[in-house]
Amino acid sequence: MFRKVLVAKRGELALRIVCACRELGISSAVAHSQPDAESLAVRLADEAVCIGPAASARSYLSVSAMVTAATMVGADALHPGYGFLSESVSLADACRAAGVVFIGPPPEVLRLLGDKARAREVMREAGLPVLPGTDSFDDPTEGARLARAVGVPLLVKATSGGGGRGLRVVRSMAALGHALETARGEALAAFGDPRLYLERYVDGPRHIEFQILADDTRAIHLGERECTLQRRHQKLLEESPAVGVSEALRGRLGGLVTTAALAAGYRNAGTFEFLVDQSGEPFFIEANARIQVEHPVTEMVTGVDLVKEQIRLAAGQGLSLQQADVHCQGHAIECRINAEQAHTGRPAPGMIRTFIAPGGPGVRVDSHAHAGCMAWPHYDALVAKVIAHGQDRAEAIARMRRALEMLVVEGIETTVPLHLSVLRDSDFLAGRFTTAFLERFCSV
Amino acid sequence: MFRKVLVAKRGELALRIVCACRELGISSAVAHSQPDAESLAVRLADEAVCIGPAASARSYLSVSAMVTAATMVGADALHPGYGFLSESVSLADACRAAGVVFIGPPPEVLRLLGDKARAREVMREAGLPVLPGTDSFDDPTEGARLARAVGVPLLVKATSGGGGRGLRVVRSMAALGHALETARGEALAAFGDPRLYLERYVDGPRHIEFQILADDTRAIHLGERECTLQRRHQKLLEESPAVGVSEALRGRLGGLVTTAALAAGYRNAGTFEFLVDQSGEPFFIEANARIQVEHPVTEMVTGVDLVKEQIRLAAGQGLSLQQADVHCQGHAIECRINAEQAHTGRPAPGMIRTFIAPGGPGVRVDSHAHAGCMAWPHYDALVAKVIAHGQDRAEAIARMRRALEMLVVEGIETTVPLHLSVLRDSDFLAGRFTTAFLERFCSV
Amino acid sequence: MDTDDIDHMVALMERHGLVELEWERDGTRVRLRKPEGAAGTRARAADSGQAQPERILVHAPILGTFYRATGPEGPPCVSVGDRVKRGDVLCIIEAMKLMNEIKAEVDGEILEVFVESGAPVQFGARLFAIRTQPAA
Amino acid sequence: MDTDDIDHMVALMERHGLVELEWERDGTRVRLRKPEGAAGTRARAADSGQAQPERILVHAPILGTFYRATGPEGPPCVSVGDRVKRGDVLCIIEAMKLMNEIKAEVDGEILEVFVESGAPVQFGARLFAIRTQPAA
Repeated sequence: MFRKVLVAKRGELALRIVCACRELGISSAVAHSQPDAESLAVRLADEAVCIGPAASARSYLSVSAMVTAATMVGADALHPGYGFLSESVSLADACRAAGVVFIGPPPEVLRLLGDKARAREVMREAGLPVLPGTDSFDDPTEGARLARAVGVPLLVKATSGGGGRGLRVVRSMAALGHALETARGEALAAFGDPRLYLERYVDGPRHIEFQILADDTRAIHLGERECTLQRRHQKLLEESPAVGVSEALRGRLGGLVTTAALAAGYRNAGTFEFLVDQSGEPFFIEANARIQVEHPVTEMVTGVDLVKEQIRLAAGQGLSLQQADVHCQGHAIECRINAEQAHTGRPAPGMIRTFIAPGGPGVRVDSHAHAGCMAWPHYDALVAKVIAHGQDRAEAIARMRRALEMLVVEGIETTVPLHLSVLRDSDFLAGRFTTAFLERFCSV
Repeated sequence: MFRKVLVAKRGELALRIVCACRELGISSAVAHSQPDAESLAVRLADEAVCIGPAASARSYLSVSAMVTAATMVGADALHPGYGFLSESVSLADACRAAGVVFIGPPPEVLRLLGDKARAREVMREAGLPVLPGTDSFDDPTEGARLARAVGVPLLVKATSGGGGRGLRVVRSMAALGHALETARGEALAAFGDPRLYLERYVDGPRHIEFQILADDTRAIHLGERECTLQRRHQKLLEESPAVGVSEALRGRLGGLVTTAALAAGYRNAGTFEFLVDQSGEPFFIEANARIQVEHPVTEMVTGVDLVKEQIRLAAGQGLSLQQADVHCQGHAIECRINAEQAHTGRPAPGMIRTFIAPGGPGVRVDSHAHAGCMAWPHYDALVAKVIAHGQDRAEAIARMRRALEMLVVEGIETTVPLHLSVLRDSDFLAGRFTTAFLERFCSV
Repeated sequence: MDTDDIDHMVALMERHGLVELEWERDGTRVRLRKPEGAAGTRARAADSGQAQPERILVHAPILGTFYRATGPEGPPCVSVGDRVKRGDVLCIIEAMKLMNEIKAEVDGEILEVFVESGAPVQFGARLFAIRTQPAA
Repeated sequence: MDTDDIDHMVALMERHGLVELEWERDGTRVRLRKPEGAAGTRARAADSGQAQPERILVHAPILGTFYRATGPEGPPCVSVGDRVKRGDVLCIIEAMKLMNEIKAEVDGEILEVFVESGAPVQFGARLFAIRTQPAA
């Protein structure tokens, strides 16, 4: 097992990784930017190292800074969290060169999955249902040509994309040119890679994803998560199990994703995302080679500690459980509490004057917030993740409602009022929603 | 179902009851003393009513104030929590007279179980193994006479006792007189009832207790809790399942307690306490007719919300589950975080400057504490309950350790350092301990 | 403005030997001045003359239902303008069918009655304002 | 109202031998006065005169390993007492085998070197103190 892990991540997930390290008896060192020097993760980790200024490009997105920090503190492994460099081939390569274990899949897999268009092709060959689409292209003119075969409505997506950036829905060929141009600019700015690809657009879909774990010889899945509730392609509320997934569909897709993962040489934890169209047909869209923000809902229903599993797998230990050991108990929901105006989504950074997390049965709060801390404007708006588990969906919803009603955050605006509206909505309660659902609660 | 519940309790359990009410769609009104006017329970409940000054005798221990408060706010039920009036026959009687449902067993059962000596007799008749002992007596001279039949070592216990008050170990007949006098004084002061009884003293025992739930026709048990780690008869760390209880013993005792509970006309939630001697023989000592401080460990392993069950049962709904539905998953541990000097147990009330609760998988924190709140000297020292759940005892311990290491409490001293010492002790890790175990960590 | 603040400022003046202190914030302005000769001597403003009448509040010593009269048909025990003596019954608070007489603890005149008869009162609720009438 | 502020102001008055101090900011106004006779007891001469050389700190602009020389065998780029000009190389910070030259941003004299050659430095660590030499 590792002796020391560099935590190459900030916020609630940095704390989450520190938790896992401590439970495994591993020392943790948090790499942090200057404004994060006072953060809870820095305070509670065994060690901390300041790697750069507020700007992510010179701190959390700097491969050189991360690898130097890992070497400097004598870490034998690095956990990249999600976002930032979590799926960076350069970081995985640099770690390998420096003799530091990158806690995630090998660089080859990151390279494959990072090219969303190629990944889709590989997964199609491995037996997953995929949407009609194109290869990657750099030149918008080439994109316009390829678009004719796909037809509208279509989706313009960034080859190295994620988090909704570089993503455009195109409903008429007339709008295609502008969409290609803006998506290209966004992709270049966000990922340093201007390449795009096109995909058939599914109207009114649900968004589900399967959690997998893989060692050198086996892959298992831990059921799916429903991530349909999104605002501008940012997930806001996730649950497990998904409302619309039958036991039969779960078994079929679970089997397909584990087979595909093995075929692609996948290792460690990962997520396979699907759109489910209105007839219930699932289509693979992408695989995420990292721990996800919403991993706690899977932890709550399965009892499996995904971050500890990631570390164990990276250390060369085989999977600690078989597919038959995975039992999903009850229902879990996660609400992302962002420093945002609830109904517009406008960022609302500032000083958190009061932060009192709810307790009681079936409630988990993953957060780096506390009274007197800052929600910085430099980084994403996530302040806390509240996760509620119940014996069934109704209990989980009731529990989440009371947890949010009893969460005290003062000093900044948050998404709590939006979540409470959703949790009382009759369509949500009945499980009737698509990715467009949140629009009715949001004004821009 | 009830419309409104009066919460006749303060601190973390008041919040816990508010949680349960909200999940059931019931309005909650917290009855509070003057210094508790700013408490979190008051802030987060639907309503609050100030019932008296700091002194418990005129607030939390006043039957008249509680029933008046219930009537005043229009509550149709009252939850007494633990401690204070939770097992008060007068309160249960007064509630009945006022048409308010007392959430707990009927007054007749409280009366029976409140008389510890009589309860022991009834339970012996119902088939439970009990220790040799005496009936209640008021007169110390009578006590001295009865003691001869029991022999030393023996235990002097308060008939209406609880929480270690009015309790004395007597190892020689010469010490008996003094022990009877002081126990009598303490019992009178603490419970308004000077009566005592005697019981054979078991050297180096373990302390376990079974959680039961009963409706009008059925009783089930939810496994046991290990409560052996005590300081001056105050539990500090509890776990479930108990280390020394085999599946066979669990089945046998579980069957016996449910039979005995039905025989005694027990209703609602309750706890049957046993001493297990060094040969593994269990002896019933008393039944507690209330929710216990340590109920969360049972909730963590069974997934059953005990406080919601209490409310449902009191509302006349039958048990929501069968014995066969109860599955204990993994292992849970609770550490009581008290405002005390860790190794002496001396109370350390004061202002809590910082309070940051740990999150992450398998950790629950039930607390009314927050930055800027007071740990009052008027009431018990409990500031927070940290509960950790893992797939086995080793994971639960590792998780508890990291949870306590990542709990930030500033401004007051707490029992955290004591717990961390225990959680690293090789005898504790091996499950080798008796009720005397904590002595080695404590200095007075 | 809070009396404590003034006490506090005077203590500061004494500590530092000031003869004048002026302080203003959020529309509040305070100016304190001591006689020049008084600096550092800890001189205190002498009480001028005798004790003044004081407005005191009577709070509910228990929670329950407030009644202004001792019986259902009776007149109020006290009304605004009434003179009361220490020990006079001011009102009744009923809790669990027990009628608790609430008595005056000072001599004085009833200035205000804050609660309607028949209304529930929490512990500590304001019931009456009394202007004290010192025996002197 | 903050006691510390007043204490602080009185200390200022004493240091400078003031008998009166008035201070106003953001709607807060404070005025303090001492008896006339108290002046001068602790008065100190105020410095006056021209712009002074300034002590500035050079911080690590990246994290990595600090080297005082540009090559393994070379002499230190700078030592205490050396005069440097803006743009002179002060040291090297190595990160991932890249040698980053850290240059002076002012003219001045090296007062202090805080880090041993070969030691790791975090982002923002203090490397040097320089006394500026204004062109004037």
